[in-house]
Formats: sequence, C-alpha cells, structure tokens
Amino acid sequence: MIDPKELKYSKSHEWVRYDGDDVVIGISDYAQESLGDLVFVNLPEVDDELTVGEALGDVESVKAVSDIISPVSGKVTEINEALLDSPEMINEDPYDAWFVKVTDVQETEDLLSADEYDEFVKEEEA
Amino acid sequence: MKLIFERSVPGRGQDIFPECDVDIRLPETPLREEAPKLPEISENEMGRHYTQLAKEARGVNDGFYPLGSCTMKHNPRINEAMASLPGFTNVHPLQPADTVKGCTEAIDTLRNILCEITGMDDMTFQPAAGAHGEFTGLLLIKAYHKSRGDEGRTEIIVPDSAHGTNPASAAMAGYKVVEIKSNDHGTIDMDDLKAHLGPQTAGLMLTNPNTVGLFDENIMEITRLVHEAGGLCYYDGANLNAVIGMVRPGDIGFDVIHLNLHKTFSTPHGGGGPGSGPCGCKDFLAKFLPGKRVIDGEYTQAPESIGCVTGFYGNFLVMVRALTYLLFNGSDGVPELAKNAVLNANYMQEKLKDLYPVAYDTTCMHEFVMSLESIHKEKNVSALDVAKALLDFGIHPPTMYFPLIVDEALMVEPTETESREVLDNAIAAFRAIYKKIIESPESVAASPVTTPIKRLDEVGAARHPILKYDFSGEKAE
Amino acid sequence: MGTYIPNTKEEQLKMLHEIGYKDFDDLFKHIPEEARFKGTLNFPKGKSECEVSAIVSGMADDNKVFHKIFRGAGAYNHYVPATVNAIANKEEFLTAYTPYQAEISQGILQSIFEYQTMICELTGMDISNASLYDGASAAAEACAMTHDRKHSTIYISHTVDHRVREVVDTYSFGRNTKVVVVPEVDGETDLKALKEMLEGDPSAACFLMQYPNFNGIVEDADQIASIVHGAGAQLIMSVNPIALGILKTPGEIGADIVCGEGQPLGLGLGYGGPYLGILACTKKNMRKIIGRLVGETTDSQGERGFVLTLQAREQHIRRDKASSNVCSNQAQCALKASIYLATVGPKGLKQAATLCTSKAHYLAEQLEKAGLKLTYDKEFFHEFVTDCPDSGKLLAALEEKGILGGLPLEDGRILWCATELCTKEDMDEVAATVKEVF
Amino acid sequence: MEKKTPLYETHVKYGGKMVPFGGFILPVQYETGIKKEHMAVRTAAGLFDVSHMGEILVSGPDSLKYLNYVLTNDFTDMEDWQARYSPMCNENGGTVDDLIVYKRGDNDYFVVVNAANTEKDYNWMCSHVPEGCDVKLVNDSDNWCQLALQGPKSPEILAKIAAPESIPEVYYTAIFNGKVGDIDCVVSRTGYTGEDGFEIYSAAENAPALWEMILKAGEEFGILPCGLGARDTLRMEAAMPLYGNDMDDTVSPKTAGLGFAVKMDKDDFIGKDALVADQPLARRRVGIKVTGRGIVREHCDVYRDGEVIGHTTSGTFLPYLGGSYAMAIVDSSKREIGAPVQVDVRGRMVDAEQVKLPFYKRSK
Repeated sequence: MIDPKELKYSKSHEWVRYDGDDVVIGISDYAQESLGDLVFVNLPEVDDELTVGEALGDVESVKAVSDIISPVSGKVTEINEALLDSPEMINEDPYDAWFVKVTDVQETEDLLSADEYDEFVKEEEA
Repeated sequence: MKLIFERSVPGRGQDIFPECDVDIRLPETPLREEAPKLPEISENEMGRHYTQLAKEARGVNDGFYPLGSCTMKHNPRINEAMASLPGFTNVHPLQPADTVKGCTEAIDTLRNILCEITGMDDMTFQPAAGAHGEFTGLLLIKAYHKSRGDEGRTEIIVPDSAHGTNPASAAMAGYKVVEIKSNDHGTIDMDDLKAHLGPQTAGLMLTNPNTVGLFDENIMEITRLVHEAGGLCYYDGANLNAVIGMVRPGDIGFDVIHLNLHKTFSTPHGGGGPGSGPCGCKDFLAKFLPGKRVIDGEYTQAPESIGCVTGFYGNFLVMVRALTYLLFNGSDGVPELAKNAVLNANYMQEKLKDLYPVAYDTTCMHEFVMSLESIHKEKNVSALDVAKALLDFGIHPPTMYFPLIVDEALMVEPTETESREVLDNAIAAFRAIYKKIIESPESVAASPVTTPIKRLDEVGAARHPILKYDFSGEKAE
Repeated sequence: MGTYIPNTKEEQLKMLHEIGYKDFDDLFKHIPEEARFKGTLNFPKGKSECEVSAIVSGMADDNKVFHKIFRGAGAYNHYVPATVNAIANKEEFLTAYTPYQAEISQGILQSIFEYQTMICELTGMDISNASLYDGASAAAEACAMTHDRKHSTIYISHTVDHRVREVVDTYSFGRNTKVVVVPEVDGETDLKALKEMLEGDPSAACFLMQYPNFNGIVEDADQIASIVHGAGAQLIMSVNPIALGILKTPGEIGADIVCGEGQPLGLGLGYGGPYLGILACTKKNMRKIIGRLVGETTDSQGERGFVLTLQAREQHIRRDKASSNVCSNQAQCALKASIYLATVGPKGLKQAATLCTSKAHYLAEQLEKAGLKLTYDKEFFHEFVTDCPDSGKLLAALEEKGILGGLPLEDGRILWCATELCTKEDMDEVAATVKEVF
Repeated sequence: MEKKTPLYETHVKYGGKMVPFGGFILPVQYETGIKKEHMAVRTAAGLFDVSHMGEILVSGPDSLKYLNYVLTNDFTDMEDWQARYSPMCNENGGTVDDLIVYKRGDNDYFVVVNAANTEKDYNWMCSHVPEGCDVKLVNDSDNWCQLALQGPKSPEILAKIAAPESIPEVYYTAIFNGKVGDIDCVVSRTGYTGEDGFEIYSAAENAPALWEMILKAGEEFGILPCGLGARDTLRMEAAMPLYGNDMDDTVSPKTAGLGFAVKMDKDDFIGKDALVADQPLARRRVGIKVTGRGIVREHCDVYRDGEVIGHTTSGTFLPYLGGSYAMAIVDSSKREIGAPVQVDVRGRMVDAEQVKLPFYKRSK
C-alpha cells in the first residue's frame, strides 16, 4: 500500500491529517504491518489533553502492546469508538481507521511528507 | 470434545448430602430466582469427562518438559502422600495454637532449612506464588525506607532481561521502574547500572543466574554499589535451582528474596497453581514481615508488619510437600540438585550449539537460550515453529520469545531429574527438526500434526472473546 | 541421602568429560570464588523415604483433629466428595505447567473454561477469571480493578472479614491508594454513613461488602447497590459460594465485581491453604479483570479449542504497565471447585446451602435456650454471633469433648458456624455443654 | 492381652492413668502428674508398683559357676543378703538384659529381670546351661509383687512400719525374712531412681495391703504414688540405662557405660571374646545437654561439625535439673565432654553439648 500524499507522518509511524485547525491521528500501514493482527486498542477519553511525544493510547496484538505516540499537543474532541469493537479495521485499512480527532493544537513535532516517510521506513528496514 | 455442560442431562446427578435432621429454615432475604446451570451428570459420566480432559493435558509425568525458567522437575509421590495426611488436611486455620503443634513445627522446620539454604535470617510463607513473593519483598523494602523517613527513594532498578513479573511487581508496590541494559555477555551493564543509581534508588531486583541462564560474575560489585547508593538488593529466586547449595543469596549481598517452592522444591505446578512464594529477608527487615505465626504458643505478628498478603498462613499443604522434599534430599543432597541441573543444561547446549546458535556461547547454568534469528531470516522458520515441531516428538516445547533481549529465543531447562537417555533423545529430536528446516521448511511451519488439536486462532479469541459456555444454544426442556 | 537424580555418579562424571569438564568444580569455576558457599549447610542430612514419612506423619499426628467443628470465619468445614481429590490428583493435571502451549493443554484449558462458566452461573456475572490465590487477595485485586485517573478511593465495610480488610490495606500500601472503612451498626454496614461518605467523595472508586458478612448476616445488598451506584462508584461483593446456592445472586443485585473465597467448594481446611480466589465481573469490566482468562476459539481446521486470551493485560507483555503481576491461578484448586460443583450439581448445591442455614438456625435456637443471647437479631446464613459470659471457659469445655466451638471475638462474643456436617446430636451436645458450664 | 499386676484396682482407685507397658497395664502417672511425682522422689519419697519385674530362682550345686558363666559380673565374693547388678550378654557382646542377683545362701540365688524380658531371659538362661552343669532354674514371677519405696525420706517412712532388723543398712544388701507391718517381705536397699530407697518383694496377694500401709506411713513426709513416667525421668536423671533404649542385643554393656559390671579378668563367660575384641571401644555412651530449643527424644541423629557421630538412646525433659537432656551412643573418637553437638529433631538442628553422666548424683 502506498502512503497517501496528503498525510503527514511521524518517525514513530503515526499519520496526521489536517482538517482545518483540527488534526486526525492514526497509525501507518508500515506500523500495522509490523505489529501484526491487532486485537484491541486503548484510546484516550474525549477532552483529554494530549502532549506531543507522549502516549495517547496503545494497540495490542496477541503477544505485544505498543504505545501510540501523539505527534501533537492538544485536546481530544472525538475518538473512533468503532475501533474498540473491531480493531481489525486498522489492519484492513490503516488510513481509514483513525484513532482520535484533536483540536486547539498547541505544538506539533516536525512531521515527514509521504516521500520522506517512505525513505525513512526503507532506512529503518535496512 | 464435549464440554461438561454438553454432557449434562436434566434430572441426573449424584447423591452426596443427607436429609436434613432439623427443621428447614432459610434466611428471610431475597433468594435467587433460578438455580445455577451446573452440570447434572452421573459419577461415571463425570469421571470419563475428566479422564478425557486429563488425556489432553500434559504433565511432567507425560514426558520431557524442558520449559525454560519453570524448573519442571519430577514431583515426588511422597510429597503428595504427606500433604494428604488427615492430620494436616483436617486442621482449621483458626484452631487454638496448642492444637496445631504439628503444623507450626512443620512451618518452623521448613523456615529453618530455607533460611539456611538462602543465607536469610527470617521468612514468611504467606505469599501464594512467586510474583506474590516479589510483591511482598518490595513492600518490605518500601516499609524499610519509610521507617527511616527516606521517602525520596521511588525507583526500582530492573535489568531488561528480567521476568515481566519484576517490573509489574515493582509497579504494584508503587515504584517507578528503571530498566537497565544488559551487556553483550547477557549480564548487567555496569556503567548503565552506575548511571541509574542514586538517592532515588529504592532497590535493585535481580535474578542470578539471570534469565538467559548466566551467572553474573560482577555480582559482589553490583550489590555493593546498590548498597552504597542506599538501596536494597532483591533476589528473584526463580533460578535458585542453578546454584542451590553452591551460592547463598544472603552471602552475596542480597537483603530480600523470594523462592518458588513449585520450581526449586519439587511441589507440583498443578496446571498453574497452587504454588508457594515464601519471602525471606535479613534481620533488619524481619520486623516488617507480613502474617501471623505461632511463637511460644501464641499467634503473633511482626511489630511493624506490612500486614497480610493472604488470609491465613500461605499455602500450607504446598509447604508440607517442600518440607518432605528437603528432609529427603537433606543438606548433603541439596548441592547435588544444582550440580546436575547445570550439568544437564550444559550437556544439551554443547550437543546442539553447532546447529542451533546459542545466544551466549559460554558455560551456562541450569538453562540456556538458543537464538533462531538466522534460521528465521534464511528459512522463515520461527522459534514458534520449532517449538510446535517438538510436540510431534512428544517433547514439551521450551520457553519461546523469552527473554525479550534475544530474538527468536528458545530457552531450554532440562532440570536434574532427567536421565541421560532423555537428554539424548531430545537432542536427536532437535537435530531431526533442523534437518527438516533445511529440506522442507514449510513442513516445519505446518506442525504440529500429531496433537489432538492444531494451531489455534489466538487473534480471533482476543478480538471477540468467548469466556464462558453459551447455554442459549441449548433447546429449552 | 535420598535423591531423585537418575544419573549415577559415574554417568555424571562421564557426561562432564564428554563436554570438556574435569569435574563439577570445573563446571562451576566461572562463579567467582568470593560468591561460592564453602561451609556445609546446617540442617540434617538426607533420609530414606521411610524415615521422612515417619517424621512428617509424626508432625501430622501432633495436631489435634476435631471431628465436630462449629468454627468458620473464612474457612468452612464442608464435606469433600470422594470424586474431588480422586480426579483432581490425576497426574496429568497435577504435574502440568500453566497452559501456554494450547495444543497440548486443551484438558487444562477446557477445565478452566468450564470453571469460568460455573462461577458465572453461581454469581450471575458475565465474566470470571481462571481464579486467584485466595478470597482475601482476590478482594484486593477486585478493588484495584476499579481504579482509574478519576476514581482512586476504596470504601470497605467494617462487616467484611478483618483478614480480607488487612490484605486490601496491604495491597493499597503498595499501590498508594486510600482505603476508607465504613462503620457497622448492629452487625451490619451503616447505610446512612455509607451514603454520606460516598456522595461526599467524587473520587470514590468502589465499595466492598461481604455477603453474607463476617457476622453471618445477609445484608440488604439491593439497597447498598443503589446507594453505591447512585454515588457513581462500583459495587464489589465478597461472597460465600455455598450461600449462592440459595441467596439472590450478585448479578441479580447489580454488583459490578464479585470476589470470594472458594475454599468451601471441596478444598478442605488444610490449615489455611491452598484455597481459591474467586474473581468475576460484568462485561464492562472485561478488559480490567486481573489474572488469567481462557477463551474459546477454533483451530486451523475449524475445531473448537481453548486458549489463554486477553494476555496483553498481563505482566509478561505489559511489564510495569500491567494492572497486576499475577501470572498464574490456583488451577488445581479451581479444578477441584469445578469437580465439586459438577458432582453436587444444582440440586446438591441448593441442598448443601439449605442444610447449612437450617442447622445454623437450629443451633442458634438451642444455644439461646441454653442461655446464650444472640448478639444481633438479623437474618443470617450459616454463621451468627452470641454473647457469652466466659467464652474461654465454654470453648475449653467443648474442646475437652473433642468439639471445636465458635470463634471467640472481642468482649466475650462468639462467632458460631454450622455446616451440613454438623448433626443434630452434635448441636444438642454443644447446647448441653453450655448448660453444664454456666 | 496385657497382664494386670496385683495392684491394678489400687492404681485405678488412686486415679492412675493406665497404659500398656512391657506386657502389663501400669499407671504412667497419677493425677498429680509426672513432674510432682518426680520431685517428690528427689525431695521426699515416692512409691512405685514394679510387680511387672520378673523373678527367677537359681539353685543347685553349680549355681555360682553357672551365674559367673551366663552373666558378666563376678559373684564369687558375694556374701549372703547381698545384691549385685549385672548385665547378661550374648555371644556377640550384645546385651540380652540387665538384672539384679540376690544371694539368699549358698546355691540359692534370686534373680530379678526386666518385665518385658522375663520370658526371653528365662529361655535364654535355660538354653545356656553348660554341659554337665547341675543347676535348677524356676520362673517364679507370677507369685511375687514388688513395690519400690524411693527417696530421701524412705528410711524414716519404713522405720515407722518395720522393725530395725527388717531394714537393710547397707546399699545393695537385702533382708530376706523381713516383715513390713506383719507381712513377710524381702526388703532390699536398691532402686532405679538414683535416690536412697527400698525395693520390697512379697507374695502377690499382699500387694494392696503393703501399698496402703506404706502410703499411709509416708503421708506426713509427702509421699506420692508414682507412675512409669516419673520412673523414666528419674532413672534418666541418674543416667541409669533402660533396656531396649540405651542398650539391646546389639549394644554391649561397656558401650552402654556398664563396664563396672563386666569383669573381664574372670575366666570365660558368654560374650567375653567379643568384648575383648571391642577394645578400645568403638562407640561409647555420653550425656547430651540441650542448649538450644526443643526436647530431644530417642533415635535422633547426633551431629558434630556437620557429620553424624551417633544417635540418642533416651531423651526427655528432666524436672529436677529443669532442662532437656538425652543419653547418646557416639563414636568414641568424637566423644568429648564439653564439645558442642547438634541433634536432628525431626529435621531441625537443635544445639546441645556433650556432658558427663550421670546428670544427677544424690548427695550422700
């Protein structure tokens, strides 16, 4: 799967979509691929304050748990409840399976473009 | 195979209880609407059901069980005989102290022996399992620092090779867990340790030999540094079988320890319990020990006790088994356990390492770790595949994917109660599997083929958990 | 010295040589000299099985075994059907490890799945774990399940067994959480105080009650449930599984979490252990429940099978972020409980509960006639409290007759217990003794 | 089925706790308890029923020659009315029993043996009469009762109910035609308690009367009826070996510390060769004083420096000394008075030290 050009990516493999002043966050195809079949996600609660570089939640595979690092600081306005019941959505279409929507974004880590991210992933695999 | 509920037929059952010899009287409170859907089944049917289940379970008595870090040694029959004596099984925990002299003697005798073996001064038997003992030991450390007003010590140092229970127990005890790196010998990176020691250090949790089966040769230095920093040293007894009678944790700088009676001291694992995780300590911590014990005919509790971690005195009948085992082996037999556990592990390591690269090519203790990383890369056969393939040889798989610091790890612990022939057969099996890996990797990935059930869908189980039987499927009677 | 090491000294030496070691010293030489233990261990040398058997049996003989027991308080003298130990001690069950290897552990896994189902049936909960250490530690873990960022204070009734309260306190000392005891009036939880305390504290995480409580009284759980939920906290009920043979279930009452001591389900007294920690909860707590869980699934050919599931909650994956360090259950005890419940069945369990409570009421009447006043005029199950002019004297007199009387409480009161094993004759004898003594 | 002594009803009447012992039913203690009974004997007096002891009559022209052959002690220089203690050995030097020989006159000996061994001893003695040795052996046990009046006050008590000429002056002598009250008795100044005292033999039917008479006479001195329990703690304190514990068929009298009653210089007797061969003694008896916690019983391993050096043969709590003591048989090379040892009490190492025997010696 090619990574959508309109998205920005973090080095910890989250993707970010700008939606006006708000941002939507999910995890990249490379991330879901390397995590394997996901069986559960822990999401923050609406109104939680996120801090850039800190975990906003985690995803569980059968034998591993990985934190989802927030690329931004801000306030959670919405969470994708659907993921709680069917985490497999993340494996099926990672760019459709968003995790959280965040508003009044304070700071953002410097994110990569799709091409830069592809490069970055290639380096990591090498 | 059927669930017991699927064998149940309404109206059937077994006659256990007598008629009531007094007037029937129920409390005048709300009662349950409908009876629980428990099985209604004859003794014969039930017996066969469980015999069937037993056939689909696997114990040490079924064959070689080299499960790393679990010490699956033989469980002596005499232990069971002693633990089922009516003089023990029919004693109420709240009987007057002078009517339980035998129980208290058994406990005191076991305490004496275990303190002698570990070099500790006192011990509580309240913890019901190893992890429970860890939690207890950390509370002793916490109580100690608190009693000295030294509340700034908020960190417990744990090596990255540690059992998951170590950090989990530390967190349960309210500590921040600081993970330190292992060096390329698989033991503690001294610089990283020094870097993390300080006035915030409450203690260090260490398994020695560690989880890759290596004895940390810097141990004296390590415990000295921790003490200098004002911290205490916790010994995870999970691997005591490797050094029992040869090294005493109390002599090499450890202040607190837990043991696993169900590993080192031959009490059965019972499919996951009951175990027993006694927690031993040096004199200066004894006043914090939990639980009550009989001293001079009186039930007493340590003056500054942390409280209790179980309701009574711990898993007493498990303690009886361990005591029996220790009286049998005796002070002369105990060191032989370590010697032969270590011999058997090195014997297997030596005879396999040409095909299966060991993570650390040196003399191991009671267990060793192979890394199938290269095999995985080249043949796409994983540690899991090899483990499952062993099932087809009637061998219980080694521990997989642990320790986490080794990729594609298989951890093998033969124990001292296995004979040379058993080891030789296992070695032959490993080598045969390697041959298959070279010739037809995919066939290995397809194993096991001889087990009653094939590889199970763990993902489905976790995504949409079914955790109890669904009676709705049954047609209403 | 006795040993279970099969290889002879000669074989051992031969193996050492084969892999390039002179002797055992050579094998251990990498252990630093200063770390080696050099003395001789100061306890007796090994003995033959005969001798060991004699010694340990001698200890057992030094205990006084009572055949007429009227003491409970957390450990109950129930009949253990012959099937329980005969089956649970099968060596495949006894000598197996935790069922990590699903393919060769279906027997253990299925037995746990059946246990989970039976506990759900008993308690009316949606989910039961594979069991914990004992009732007290199960209560402590149950409380821990209710913590979150917003709720951190544990409320616990004074009518809960003080042993259970002490373990909850000790766990809380570790987790740095606050425990508040709700007072008791007239043998029951002070509901007025409960209401005020909970409603005054938005951080209230849960309220732990015992059912029946330590005094044997069956408290008004429905009312407690509405108070607790009204205050936005969760209700944890610590139950006696035999009592659930007749009493309204925690499920029907609306409890969020159920814990309890499983010892009455065929485990015997055993001087306090091993026992069995029951832990069950509603669906909404599924991912918070502590301890092992077995789930149903299918294998590659569509066959039904069972696996340990939701393991990502657990220590071996989450390490310091795990909700608990528990990494085993009391599998063999859980198996005994399942066998017990399968043996007695729904009718038998109800019968056992009915016998217990009927006999307890008879005993209470006889003791009253003999002159002991019931301390509380409340509905009880199979335990109750009486006043007593001189409990020490009475209990000593009973002990003379080989009877273990009730548990002496402070200010001379006694907590009595009757089970299906107490006969009318025994109870009349107790009453007669009371008359003799006072 | 255990036999009853002529005093069975009396014991029951006095509240004796009856137990089987050596083929008889005897009181292990009375209501006062072992400790009080023990102290009574040390400070005043106590009365024991020892009717279970066996009595064997030896007569005939070769009696002396026979006794010197079958027993280890030397009876040649014995005066009439003397008593003499002696072990009886088997060919391997092991001990068949220990017993007391009374000389009633030339070729007329009265031998008192341990209850449980009466049959065994009698058969042994009969089967070991040498060729052409003219001696007659009669097991007369059932016709006798035996009471033991023991303790410092015994002489005064006996003086109240017996004429001086019925009371032997010298220790280990006896008076055969004595009278206590108006009952014909053999009065012997012997005992098994380490105290001064008397053992009184009479016809079985006299037992109850004798018993009552002595207790009544002793009342003002604080006499107590005593059971087997006190008898055992008393003989332990005095380090008197108990047959079956401290010695048996496999333990020689010398090992058991009875060398004084083994006369190696007399010509051949049963077991002599074996006893000669066992010089110096490989094993010897020693006292054990418990310095740690706990009571040591018989059959416990004794450790010195981590090695087993022997085992205890008797052990209990000794009321008069107020401590836990034991007797042990240990390797002579490891036997060292004052040296620390450890005793394996059911898996627990109890600290102790080697001490001289006897633990208690009465002040003469």
